Amino acid sequence: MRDSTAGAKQVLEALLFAAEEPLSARRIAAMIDEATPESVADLVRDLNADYLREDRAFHVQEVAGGYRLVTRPEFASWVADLRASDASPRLSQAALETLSIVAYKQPVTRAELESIRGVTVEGVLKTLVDRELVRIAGREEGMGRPLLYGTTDHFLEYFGLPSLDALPRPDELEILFADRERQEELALEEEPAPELGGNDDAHANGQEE
Amino acid sequence: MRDSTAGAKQVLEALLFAAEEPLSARRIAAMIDEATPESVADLVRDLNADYLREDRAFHVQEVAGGYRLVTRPEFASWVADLRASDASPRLSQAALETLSIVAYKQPVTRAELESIRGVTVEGVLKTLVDRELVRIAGREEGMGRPLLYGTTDHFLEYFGLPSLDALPRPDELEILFADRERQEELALEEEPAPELGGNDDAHANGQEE
Amino acid sequence: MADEARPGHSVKIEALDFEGPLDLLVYLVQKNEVDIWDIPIALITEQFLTYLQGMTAERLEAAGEFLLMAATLLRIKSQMLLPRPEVEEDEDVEDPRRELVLKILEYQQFREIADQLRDREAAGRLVFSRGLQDLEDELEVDTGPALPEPEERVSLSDLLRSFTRLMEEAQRDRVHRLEPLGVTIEEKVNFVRDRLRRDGQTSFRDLFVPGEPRSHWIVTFVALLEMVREGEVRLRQGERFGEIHVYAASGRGAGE
Repeated sequence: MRDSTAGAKQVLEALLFAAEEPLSARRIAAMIDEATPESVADLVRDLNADYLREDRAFHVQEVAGGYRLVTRPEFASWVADLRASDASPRLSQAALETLSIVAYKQPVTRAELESIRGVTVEGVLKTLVDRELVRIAGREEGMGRPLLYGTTDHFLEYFGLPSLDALPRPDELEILFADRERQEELALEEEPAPELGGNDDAHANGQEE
Repeated sequence: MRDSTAGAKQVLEALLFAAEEPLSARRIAAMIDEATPESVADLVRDLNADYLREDRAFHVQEVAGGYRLVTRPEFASWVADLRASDASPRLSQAALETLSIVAYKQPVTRAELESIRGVTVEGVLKTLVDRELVRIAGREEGMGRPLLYGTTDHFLEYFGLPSLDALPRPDELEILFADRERQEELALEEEPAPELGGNDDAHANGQEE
Repeated sequence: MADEARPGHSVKIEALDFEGPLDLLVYLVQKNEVDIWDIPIALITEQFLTYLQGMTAERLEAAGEFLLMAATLLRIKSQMLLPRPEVEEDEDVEDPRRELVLKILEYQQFREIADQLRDREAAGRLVFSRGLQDLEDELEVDTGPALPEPEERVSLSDLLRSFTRLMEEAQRDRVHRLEPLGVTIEEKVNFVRDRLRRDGQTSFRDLFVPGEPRSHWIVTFVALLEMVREGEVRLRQGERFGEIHVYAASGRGAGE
């Protein structure tokens, strides 16, 4: 009896740890054999008592949707440091597209970028310059002498490229990144059809999920 | 003194708990006043000893040059239910073979991969790049300047490896990893069969029949 | 090696069930329990060809690498049959099988590593890192100001993938993208009006003429937004993600 409780508490902990959203008592009870929605509340209390006694840096919090694990408030400043030292926000799809065109067409004018993307790129371009991925690379000769844009050294660093020259050429892009359908065809070719049998034990088991 | 150590361990726990990716000892040390990269390893060991003693459902794993908290394998069946959505399909035999060669020979060209596997690897390579297990690592000098491939940090994470050094080494045949010439020399030394002559002057014991 | 487990009895195996010619060779060497440094080339060649013969013509097309290896094996076999030339004192004579043996060994070694990686992959699937929850919220409890949600880095493949997608789209559209738009919002407003006058309503999708440059679509879209803003048209959607219908706000189709 004792053991089974310990087991349930551990499973509860594993679930709370790995969950991507708060877990309701009902949902938890459905996943743990020996638990009921009522007993889950007890298990949570037990778990929190453990955490307190053992000076753990986190505890179970009850929120609208159920229970979740969070760090204790006293560690907030460290967690905030951690967040701050994390990578800056992910580039948007728009930024990514614009950046890819700059990389391949540089030096390139804003007008050219806009004509390729079919939308204005002013804001995106500013973001990219702010994040030091794109720089002003000069001015085009001729009418209006518009600014030209190119990539920075930080761009190379960011994407782990030794040099601009390591960007795949169009034919190489085709092979590595061409669209899904074709890729799936290739993936199918890679994997022998199951009814033909694998070429060894592990292979046969390894293919399917 | 005692307190300060306890404090550092707790902060470490809070950081590991809140992190979204493995944290290197350096990064951790930068965030904890009383820690150095060296002492972080001790703190991690302490923390893992706590977890073991207290039957926690998770522990610290050393992976991809850093530390992260993961659930213990014995809870997999429960947690897998929760996380079913993010299970990527297992790698095919072709993908695993190609990946092993990339891992050991990196930076490596596609031609080299194909010569070792004896088949084209175009589709597999695409899958591996798509899954962020393989990256473009530059270009080889010389004819055609083909792209070079290497493994990513995600490769280490995916296979639970602390670093490339931790890659499994096959016990026999290790010599074959040496560069071509040395490979041949060594292979020659090993050859028991007298009729297998070498093309190397240093081993001018070619067969006469 | 788990080669004994090949399902040789119930199902006919052919070359393409192997990862490649080297995989097949490793299998044959092991099955026959021969010394890798003294491969009976005639026997192995014969067996190798048997696997190729089992294949239908269409699958044979996919088997270029196997055919190439078959050619190599046959060449080695014939070299082995040739009488050895008299060898001078210092001269080395290479065993015709040597290069192939080294290749097999190298391949075999990587296969062993692949097996180990597979085990690690399986083990990795048993552990889970912490689920990513709403972290801003977690911090808000104490620090007040919400921090930007940290997000993962964009990888080079993300970048290259989006470029490839762009270029693919461009190719599909066959657009002369460097030319000016060539259409004004007014023209597109009139186009939508004409359509509504004629049909009373239209589906959103039908307003985008296939084959038209993407830039024209954008103008159509802007025109439509303009008309919605002016109260000239109304948009309706039967169900989420369903088809969107466009009605003239005061026209025949609007009332239903």
